[in-house]
Amino acid sequence: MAAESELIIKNGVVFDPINGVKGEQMDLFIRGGKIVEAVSNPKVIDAEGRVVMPGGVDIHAHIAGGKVNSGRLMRPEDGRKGLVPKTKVCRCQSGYSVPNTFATGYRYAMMGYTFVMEAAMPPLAARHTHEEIIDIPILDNAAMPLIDNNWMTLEYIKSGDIDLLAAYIAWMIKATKGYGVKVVNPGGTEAWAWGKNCNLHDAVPTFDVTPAEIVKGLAEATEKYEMPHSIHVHPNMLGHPGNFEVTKATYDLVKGIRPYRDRPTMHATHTQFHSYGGSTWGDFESQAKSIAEYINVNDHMSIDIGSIILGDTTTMTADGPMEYDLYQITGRKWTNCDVELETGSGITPFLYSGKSPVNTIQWAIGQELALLVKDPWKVALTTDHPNAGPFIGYPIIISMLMSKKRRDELAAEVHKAIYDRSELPSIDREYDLNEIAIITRGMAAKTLGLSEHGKGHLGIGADADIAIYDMTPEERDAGKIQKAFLNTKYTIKAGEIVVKDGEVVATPEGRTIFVTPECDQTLMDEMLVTLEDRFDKYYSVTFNNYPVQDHYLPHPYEIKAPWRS
Amino acid sequence: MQTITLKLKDAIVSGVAKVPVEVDALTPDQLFGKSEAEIKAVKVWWGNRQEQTGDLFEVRLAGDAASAEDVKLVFEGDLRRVKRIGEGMKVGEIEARSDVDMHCGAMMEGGKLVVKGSANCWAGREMRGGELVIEGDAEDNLCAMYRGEMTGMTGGKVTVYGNAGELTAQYMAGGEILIKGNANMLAGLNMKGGKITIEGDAKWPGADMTGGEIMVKGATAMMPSFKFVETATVDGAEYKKYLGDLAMGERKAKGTLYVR
Amino acid sequence: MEGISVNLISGRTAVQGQNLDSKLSDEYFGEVARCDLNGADMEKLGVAKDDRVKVTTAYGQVVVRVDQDDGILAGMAFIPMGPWCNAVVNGDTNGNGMPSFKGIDATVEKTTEPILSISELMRTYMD
Amino acid sequence: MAELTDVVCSLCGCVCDDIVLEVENNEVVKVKRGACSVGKAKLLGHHRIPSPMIRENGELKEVSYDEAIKKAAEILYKSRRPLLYGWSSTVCEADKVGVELAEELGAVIDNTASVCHGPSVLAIQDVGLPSCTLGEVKNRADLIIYWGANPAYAHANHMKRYSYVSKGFWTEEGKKNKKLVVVDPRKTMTAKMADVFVQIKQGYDYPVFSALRAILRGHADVVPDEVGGVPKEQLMEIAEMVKGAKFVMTFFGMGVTHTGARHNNIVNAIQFTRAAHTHTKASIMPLRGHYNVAGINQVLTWETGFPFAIDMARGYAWYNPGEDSATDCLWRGDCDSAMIIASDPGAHFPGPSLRHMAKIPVIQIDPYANPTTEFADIVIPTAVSGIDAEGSVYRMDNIPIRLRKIIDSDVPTDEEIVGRILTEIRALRAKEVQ
Repeated sequence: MAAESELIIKNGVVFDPINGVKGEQMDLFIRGGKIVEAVSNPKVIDAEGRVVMPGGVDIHAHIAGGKVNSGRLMRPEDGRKGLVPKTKVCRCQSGYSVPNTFATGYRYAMMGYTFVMEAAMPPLAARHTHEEIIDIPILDNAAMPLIDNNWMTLEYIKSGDIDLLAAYIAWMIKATKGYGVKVVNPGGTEAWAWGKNCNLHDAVPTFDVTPAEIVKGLAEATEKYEMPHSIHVHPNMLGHPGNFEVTKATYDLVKGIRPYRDRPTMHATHTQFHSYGGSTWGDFESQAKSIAEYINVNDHMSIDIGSIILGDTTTMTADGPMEYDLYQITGRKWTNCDVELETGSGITPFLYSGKSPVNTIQWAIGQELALLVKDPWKVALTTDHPNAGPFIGYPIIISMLMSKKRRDELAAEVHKAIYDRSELPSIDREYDLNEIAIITRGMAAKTLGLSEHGKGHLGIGADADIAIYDMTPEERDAGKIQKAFLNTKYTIKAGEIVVKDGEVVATPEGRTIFVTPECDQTLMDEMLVTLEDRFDKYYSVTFNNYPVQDHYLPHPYEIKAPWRS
Repeated sequence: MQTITLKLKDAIVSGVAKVPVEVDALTPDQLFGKSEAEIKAVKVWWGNRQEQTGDLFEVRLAGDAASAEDVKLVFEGDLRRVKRIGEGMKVGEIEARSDVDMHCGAMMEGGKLVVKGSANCWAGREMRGGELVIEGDAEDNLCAMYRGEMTGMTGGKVTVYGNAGELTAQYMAGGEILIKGNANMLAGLNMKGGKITIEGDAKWPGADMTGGEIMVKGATAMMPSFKFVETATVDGAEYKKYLGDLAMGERKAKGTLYVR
Repeated sequence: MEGISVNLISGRTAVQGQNLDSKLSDEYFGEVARCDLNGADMEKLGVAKDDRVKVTTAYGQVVVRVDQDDGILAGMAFIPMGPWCNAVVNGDTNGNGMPSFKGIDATVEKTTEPILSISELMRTYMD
Repeated sequence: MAELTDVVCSLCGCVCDDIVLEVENNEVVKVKRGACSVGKAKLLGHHRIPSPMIRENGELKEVSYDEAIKKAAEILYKSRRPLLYGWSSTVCEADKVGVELAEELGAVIDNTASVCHGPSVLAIQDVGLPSCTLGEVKNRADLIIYWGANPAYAHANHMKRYSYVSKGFWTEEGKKNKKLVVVDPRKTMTAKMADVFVQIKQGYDYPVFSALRAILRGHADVVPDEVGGVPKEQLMEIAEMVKGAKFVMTFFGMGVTHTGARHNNIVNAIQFTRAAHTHTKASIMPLRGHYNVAGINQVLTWETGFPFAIDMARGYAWYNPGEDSATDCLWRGDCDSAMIIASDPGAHFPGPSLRHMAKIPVIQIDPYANPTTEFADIVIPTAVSGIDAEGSVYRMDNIPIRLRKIIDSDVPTDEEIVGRILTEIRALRAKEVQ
């Protein structure tokens, strides 16, 4: 759109939690892609009392990169589920749990989302992640490099050189044009390169450090900078019965560490997979209550729920051993890719069935977490797309969180284990639209440190990313709520109408947001001596061919993270 | 009983390039109740353009039908580049009076489909029900799954009077297949249910099978990973009964293979 | 002239690779318009290195020079991947997308016919 | 005289990126380090097509780029089933425009994988691919298996950089503490280096893999004394080597994809790897041929959902190798024009398929004259990616590397040429709509 073109949205009922606006009828003024105080000669949209929210912000999804594409390549049977012909505006679409890049942009925009964080970028293949992000229309994106199983990290943790670790983190985030520090099964993924795994206090083979030491060290190194986001952690033992104790022990590791600003020191992701009780699949039960209580009494943590969508999906994670375990259970196709000196990944299809007691309890846990954590500013709505289910399932979860009636109806359809091995049926809480706006926008924008950069709110100067849902605030019918959140009346991205009446009408290119941690040069030079040696001896690409070239960020947005004085 | 005759015009296949016509829009259930003019107006794909059925086929109607069950489609002319004949058909009858191209009877759910000649690859792909008769040969991937799927044919009855190509009934889960001739490489690959009878010879039948039954009446080139169980007599004839495929591990090797 | 029946396979070679972008060169011609046979089979045919042989399959025939490679068993023939080998390969892929470039039933016989150049060979597809 | 370092080789799937060469007055004069004989030949350059050409009564006549591009657009625009084939010896930036062109035309788009490792992709779609990056092999692997592959010739740097001969963290002594197994019907250069050479009967890879799986899963008892020309003792020996190794790496080539059960050979090779994984760490990887055949598979997959052999006729991707792969379209005679880019079907397709290519209009986009040129009605020369053009390519292990531009040139790139054809076609469509 022309930089200065103007827009006014009249008569919307606005939910903008970051600015404390809880369903007020008010007008929004837009110029040059930003929210402004007034406009002179605008195009007018009459929202006619409909619900208006900032563009959705997804804190954790797997939408771009080698792992996602291996999932697509491995599953033509998923690809053919989502075939949509090209239109005058849109490219061709495919896929359900692993949609192609175009469908990913369109379908998020149709739900009113305008920012998505790619949750796991293998540094060596970072270029691939960025090449796919270029091909995701409409959305702004960022990606978090995996830095927790890297040999350099393990060596510095072992030697206790947190400053040098911080220098390595800075180099890695810059080299990958990344956003923050992603941690996935710390130590366990390196162990998986030998077909093994690690629990929180096991020693990593050869490197002789424990996952616990890795998490603590990475948190300390990260907080050396004014990083917008804390370390983003997928704890050890994902998906194992009884893992909730490991999960809480992991949370405890960063308790003492002081974040540079008012934000958590750890974001723990897809917590549903880490809230399991029992000791086997036989006595498997929900421990969501225990995890929620921890979050309620501690302020150094934030979580996203990773809620299950019943049905078939494609699981994918850098947690190689976990995917192998899953494939051992199902016997279905299994892809693995261990990445030299850094990380790994596994992919296998999975069917979450309401007939299975285990799947049913997993399904309940995600909702329990959202309902039992009292402060919505501590919890984000995710499905760990596509691991617990595809992102297009978000509206189903929203409708359940907002309607006890809907939950009871669905509970009656799934395995009865939900009544004796989860809390869900006994929870009466219903989310209101303000809370929904928090867990789908406000919380993610604040926790990622993006609200200062215009995301997740509608204050003056914010990005004009806006969702207008085809419902009034009074709507109570779960089915209608679900429908409204699946296809917006309007989605506006940077002031441009991209979705109208549930159809994509424009496909502007989004921006790639990246962080530049600013590290002292002498410290950096000392680290580089070791790093260049590792490249010479052990990497299969050269030091100079490794970093992501600027070419791969056609619309860059840089956030500087100075060293903390 | 209503008979709808669709004769492919010679001009369509007389060019240098034989661009396939795809007739998945032409099944008894979809054409039932339509007038001749309406049928001629039904859009079918010919390469990257949609054309009217009447522009590609000579259309004749005879008789009336009370329901789609009473509708019989007859395809005539040179059908070697006509794909998806009877794809997804639910009821009624289709007769194809020539060799036919790929995906004939794919995802068929019911009714009867008779091919008077040979069928190209993927005949009866992911078939769920109904009856498919191929009076000539069936080429490769007969009654197989779609790429990446782990379930192929789940129901229905298939008879091939000639030979079958490679990978017959991959991932078969149900239904019955009778091959009166030979079956090329890897018939019943990944089979988990249903029954395949091969009256001629077979090469490496039942590889990676975890269920279902294959009977070969001719000569068999065996896989090296099957376990001999016993000599059994089936309708008067003696067979060696094998269990497999042990390459899948003991727990999964629940397929039965009868060979001479 | 008596021929022998062989199992024909094809594959890459170093010199073939070096000339991927210069297939019209003499070096490529010399490398790829070639059939390797086991010494025993060469004796049977009464051919020596660089004699010409005609390779015939159900799908076509081609004349190439012969060379000895005892790394392949008697009863097999190897022609480097390229236009000459493809002159005798089946186009059918059995619904797989991949023609059988290896394991083709062929007969090899001594011949005095000339080896076609690339453009001569390609012309044979045009009439 | 300038020395360039970290130059990336654009020949085979190894994509060696540590090449040092000398450039003098805009020409590569010397390859000092890093490249194998095959890569060196490419970097030193070959004779290029000097000008665009259009065939008039049998003869190719030089024309302008505008004229050639206009004519190419007209041919493709009026086609009912145009085939857009190749895309492997160019960069992903060009491939992306190619996908857009296929969408605009409702064309069939396929790449050289369909006659190379297409069967490997089909196999991955059946059972997945337990694999790793090449550096993992370099640092950890102590048992290397080359099955139906001859890297000594086809990927000359492969063993040195990544596998049997390379030195890494747990393999500082190179091949000293490693074992090499080679399976091939021919005793190749690679086979001569092997600790164990298995001279398998051509076309019998499938049952041999099944026998190995049965042994690894504890059912040696049912395996006959000889399978596919391989004595049972040798199969038992290999199974023991697998069980005893810390990290088993299997590389396979076209000796497996071109033969017998084709893609099911690969399914079984992967099943063998899965069985090995129950005893130790095991990975497997196809030895990809062209330097960016993996890249076009990646681009097609993230843009359309499917890796190759795609028919865009209905405005979305219908994926079916064997139906919409290039060799089949030509052999069946069902495509009515062909645009060949960055590949050479004239040299690498079976004769029966070429007979149809001779009958239809053919557009060739390539830096070099080759057998395909003999069929071409329009020839459009382009820059050589990795020499006078830069861009993304994906190594055989799907690691993305950016090719460098090492000499200046005014020859348009593949991306520019395909983009200009797309623009022409959109103009033709706009005209028709009016």
